[in-house]
Amino acid sequence: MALSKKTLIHMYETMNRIRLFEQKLQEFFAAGEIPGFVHLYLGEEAVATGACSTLTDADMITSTHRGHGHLLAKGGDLKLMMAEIFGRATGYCKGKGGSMHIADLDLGILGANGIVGGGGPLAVGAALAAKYRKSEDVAICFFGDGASNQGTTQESLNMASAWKLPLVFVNENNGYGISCPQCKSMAVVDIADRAAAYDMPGVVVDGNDVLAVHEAVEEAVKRARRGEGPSLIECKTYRWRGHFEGDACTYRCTEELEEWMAKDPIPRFEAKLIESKTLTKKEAEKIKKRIAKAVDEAVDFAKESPMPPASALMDDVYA
Amino acid sequence: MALSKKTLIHMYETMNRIRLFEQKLQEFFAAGEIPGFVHLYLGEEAVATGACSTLTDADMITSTHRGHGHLLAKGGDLKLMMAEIFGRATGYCKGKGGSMHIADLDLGILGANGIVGGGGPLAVGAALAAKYRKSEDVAICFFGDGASNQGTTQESLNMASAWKLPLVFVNENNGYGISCPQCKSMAVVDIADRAAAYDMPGVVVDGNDVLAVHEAVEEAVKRARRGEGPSLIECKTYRWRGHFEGDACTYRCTEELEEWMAKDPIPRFEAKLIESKTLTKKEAEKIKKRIAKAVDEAVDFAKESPMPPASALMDDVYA
Amino acid sequence: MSEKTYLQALNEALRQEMERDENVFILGEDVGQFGGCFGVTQGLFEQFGEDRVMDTPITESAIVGAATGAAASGLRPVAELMFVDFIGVSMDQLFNQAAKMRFMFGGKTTVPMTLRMPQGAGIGAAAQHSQCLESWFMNIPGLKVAIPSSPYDAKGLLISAIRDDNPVVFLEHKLLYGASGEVPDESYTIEIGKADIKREGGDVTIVATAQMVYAALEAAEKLKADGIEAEVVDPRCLLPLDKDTILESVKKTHALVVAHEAVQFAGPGAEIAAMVAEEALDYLDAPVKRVGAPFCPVPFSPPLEQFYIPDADNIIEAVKSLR
Amino acid sequence: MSEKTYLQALNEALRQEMERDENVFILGEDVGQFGGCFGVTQGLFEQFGEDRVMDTPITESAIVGAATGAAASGLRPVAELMFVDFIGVSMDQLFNQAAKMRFMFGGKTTVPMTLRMPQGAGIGAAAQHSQCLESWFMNIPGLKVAIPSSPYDAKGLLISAIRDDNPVVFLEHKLLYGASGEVPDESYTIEIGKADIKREGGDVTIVATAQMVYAALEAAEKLKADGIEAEVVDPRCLLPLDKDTILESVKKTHALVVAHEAVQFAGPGAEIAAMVAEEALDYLDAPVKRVGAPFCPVPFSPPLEQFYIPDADNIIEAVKSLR
Ligand SMILES: Cc1ncc(C[n+]2csc(CCOP(=O)(O)OP(=O)(O)O)c2C)c(N)n1
Ligand SMILES: Cc1ncc(C[n+]2csc(CCOP(=O)(O)OP(=O)(O)O)c2C)c(N)n1
Ligand SMILES: [Mg+2]
Ligand SMILES: [Mg+2]
Repeated sequence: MALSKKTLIHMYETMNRIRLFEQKLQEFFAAGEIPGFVHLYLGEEAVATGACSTLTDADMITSTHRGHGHLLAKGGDLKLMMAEIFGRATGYCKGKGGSMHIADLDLGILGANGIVGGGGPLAVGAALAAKYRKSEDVAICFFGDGASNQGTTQESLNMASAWKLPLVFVNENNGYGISCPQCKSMAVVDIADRAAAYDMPGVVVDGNDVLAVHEAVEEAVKRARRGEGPSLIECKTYRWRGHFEGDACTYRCTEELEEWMAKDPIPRFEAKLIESKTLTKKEAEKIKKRIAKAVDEAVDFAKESPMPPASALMDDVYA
Repeated sequence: MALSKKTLIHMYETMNRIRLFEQKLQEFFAAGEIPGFVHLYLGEEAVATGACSTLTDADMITSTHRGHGHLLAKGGDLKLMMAEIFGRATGYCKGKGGSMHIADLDLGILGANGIVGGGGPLAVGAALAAKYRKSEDVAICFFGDGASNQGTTQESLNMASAWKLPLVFVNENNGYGISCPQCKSMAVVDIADRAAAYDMPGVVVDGNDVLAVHEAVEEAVKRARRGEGPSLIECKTYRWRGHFEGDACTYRCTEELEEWMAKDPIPRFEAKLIESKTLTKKEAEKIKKRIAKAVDEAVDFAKESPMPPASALMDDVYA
Repeated sequence: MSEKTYLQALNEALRQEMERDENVFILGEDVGQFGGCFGVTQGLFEQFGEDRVMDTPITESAIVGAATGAAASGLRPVAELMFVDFIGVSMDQLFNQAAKMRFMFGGKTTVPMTLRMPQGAGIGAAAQHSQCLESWFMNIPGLKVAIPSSPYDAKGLLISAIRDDNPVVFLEHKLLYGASGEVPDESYTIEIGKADIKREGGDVTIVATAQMVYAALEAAEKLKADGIEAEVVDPRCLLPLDKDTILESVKKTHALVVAHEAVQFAGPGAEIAAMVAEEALDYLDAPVKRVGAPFCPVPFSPPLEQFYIPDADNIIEAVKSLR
Repeated sequence: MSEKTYLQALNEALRQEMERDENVFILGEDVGQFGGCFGVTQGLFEQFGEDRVMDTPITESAIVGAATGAAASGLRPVAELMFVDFIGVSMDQLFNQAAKMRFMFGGKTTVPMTLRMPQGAGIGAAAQHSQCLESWFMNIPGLKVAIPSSPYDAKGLLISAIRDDNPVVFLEHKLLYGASGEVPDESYTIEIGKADIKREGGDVTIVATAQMVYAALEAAEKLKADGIEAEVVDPRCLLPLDKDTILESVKKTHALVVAHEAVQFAGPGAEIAAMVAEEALDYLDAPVKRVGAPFCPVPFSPPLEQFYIPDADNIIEAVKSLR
């Protein structure tokens, strides 16, 4: 592990932050306190964490409908996120966006997105802006296995490679687009193989190994910063929950789920950290407790916050 | 040459039919007698001819804005085409479609198309219908190098392969999308390489060699008829004229054009036929004369035909 | 005849048409074993198998285009977009291909396809999953547009849409899936382009669509207390639009309110109001009034969303403003 | 001040804005050395280089989305679609992303991008290259829509569009590129959302857009012979729509004809007619009249196409029918 202790601990914290944040969402959704759709990232924490650990605040990301993990990994504020998902006026989007539309431009978060494949072209724009300004900033586009078929995604891969943009496509292959298994939506097994169609590097990594993700994305990010163009990193992972909360998930078998839950990225990383003496079991518990408390505070913040007033409806339609 | 003499002669006739038909269009467009846009296929005759020579009337094709060659190769009627391009009531579309929208469902022609990449999804539908009916019919989707980047094309490649549809994608790589050279619109050199992204065979052929095109497409068509799914055949070729008539074509150099004109597919094929004693020089001249006459008759037919009456405007909006 | 939900009525229409005609098939995202995001295709995969109930990749252009191409090849596809909001990635195949094909080809083909799409706000799904986009579809020659409000209308219109030789955009309001009403068990059709008077009244005409029909009926009941008898006209289809029924009603009541959930500015009510101002101006005793959503994207937070969606009170207010 | 064509005016606007602000850049198909399909970007590639005048692949979603993403990142892209008809493959990036981003993000971003698109029939380009789609764009909260008729308006509005912090859909009628008029050499802006009265008159208000402004002016000249003085109002922008100027004119003339080339049914004139029927009904002495294209795709054959396109005679007929 060539990474600094600080970075490693930060990654560990991030994964736990996502985990605990989302478990809270699961709880409050079940209790009927969260409106709309909630797509949980539980089980996939290593992807966002590993990928975003290679970025600075000036780097941009585009996210998806399953965006909480990306946003938190990019530095998103727990309270502002929680308040937004609860539909409060104090949330990131003043309650107007909800789970699928959280953004924080100051942190380089160009938004979650309710449209599958919607983020690709926007990421191309962000990377284009970075190149236009002759900066060394890069962008990451997160997208799912389902999204990889969408024409907008493929156009983005092409434009990014034709223009050698500083853009890293991070595919989160969790095996399903809602109920549709990957094998039904495409004939290829490795989405990374599609990189060749655009003459860019394509790499498959274990998406439940945060260090493997970090390493692969780091290389792609460096390449992008050097002006050598985009890459495609496919992270094989799995979502533990249904597509959205409320999905009974009858299209998957329990064995498959159990198999993947056994590959839980957090204990795996934790064990490595403990083994390498980067962290003690006790420190780990302390970190988790601290995060759990922060998440609880975020919930309190959200619940104590007012709903947006009717008078705010027409704000921010135009600049 | 394992092909029958009849087939070979028919291919030779087809190429000449396209050539002479289009030269006539060029002439009449210059004279201001043809309205709208005309995209000529001159120089690319071997692609449509080779590809369509593998099909029956029950097989379907989708065409492009540069469609005259495809339509004629699929059996399109000279008179009805000419009349349509002249905007006459007797044309294929009663004068309502023009060059970019000619169709003949009885011949399996699902239309030229004014939208780049527009034909892909339609071809998927035609192939799906063939499969649904458990027939052995196939479909061919013609598309350009520029069109290969369009999201609709890539979605079509994916859906066809995910569903193992009897569909052959015939890419006409003439090196340019209007003024944009291939190297500026994509990073790959061979569009056939994109087939791997959909786990289908991808083949590059000399698009100015009608027999090479025939052979490659024939294999793909047979594969499709056997239910083994789609293929992508890339035919490298070149358009002699500007993108549309009127384009001064300043973005290409004369040498490039001359180089390709030297590879004119018709004399090349003719020489082979003569060499193999399938055809004599004299027979060749006779064929050309016969076709020239037919083309002239088509012009006469078009010119003598009435324009559509205003009263026809609202016909055929609805069935 | 028995009590069914709007969702059951749609499901029954699909089932009966698939039993009747083997050329009818379904394609869309998660329409198979999953039964569709809202459950409309439940049980059809089990009954008809994967050849006739096809799960697609998440590629809406390919879905709409495949349906169009298959329709031009003689089949009768019923395609589903999970939300109408996703039409943006596939609009070309609908408006430049499916809708224009017959005309461009000089009548050489028919395109008997149906495109089902859930519309509307009310479930906290936010700006990209809550829209009503019918005014776009109305502006596309070659399409037909159905927008049923009742379970009865939903079944009859869907059967008609499937049998129609033109591309029909079939808009279902997601809040209506649970609405129930009497629906015959047997197959029946409702003419596409024929309005239905959901309530008779002589004082004001309220033209309302989809779930706003219920808001209009609620408003009408309340207005009755004030001695105002409203006539509620449900066009049921927006293209073709049943001008005659609307005009006849306005000529009787001399007042018009148009209510829909779509954004008011340049929304579907604009055409209805304009048409009446052209063809029955002299009958109007008061200005035309439109009730529609304000000019902003659909907000996420439930109280804002509720405020955003037009309701019976807005309609009542509009009617009263005419006096 | 000198005589320039509409095309030259647009070109000058682009050049001056690119000189003024290095964040302004152009992207689109064949906009570089080729100068754009209709020539609007001619010479800009030579002056500003390929980093600021970017030829794109034929992928309109990526074009509109890249412009949106770059705009949200602080640049000021001017994207071109070769024909408005191609919006169907890229509508999502325009209506679900660019238009809604600011609202959905709670005001956390601006999207200062301009999307230029030629519209209209008249060159025999047939059904997929001749449409007028402005009514779709009017129905999208978050967008602005400019539709200039004169060279002067074209330059001033394009400069304003580029400087605007919102996504602006900029519709150019391809038949107008050759139209000429006085255009100041220096940079100037025209407020987006401000109508212009192209001709004053007291007997009837004709609201007309794009090349129909010229048809309206021609009609007005002919009507003068019959003693009818028409006022021609050019909204110049459809979103926001300058209701006040239109209403003021109607309150003066007591009669309204709306003329546009777009399909009449559910077209842009529907909103204008409906708005007047709502807000100035009592001022109308006659029914509102709309002049728009018939409800069919644009036909190819020139005589049919000419018959299809509304003209001065149609406007005159509409005005006379009011009496
Ligand atoms: C254009 C579009 N089509 C369909 C949907 C509905 N939808 C939301 S998420 C989803 C599945 C996405 O699958 P994938 O990309 O693999 O992401 P995952 O949910 O597995 O993280 C679908 C079909 C959508 N939001 N947008
Ligand atoms: C969606 C769409 N975008 C752009 C165009 C304008 N256009 C027409 S043909 C063409 C170039 C197509 O290039 P290619 O696919 O290589 O075909 P070729 O013309 O070379 O035969 C373009 C950009 C269009 N018709 N449709
Ligand atoms: Mg997935
Ligand atoms: Mg080409």
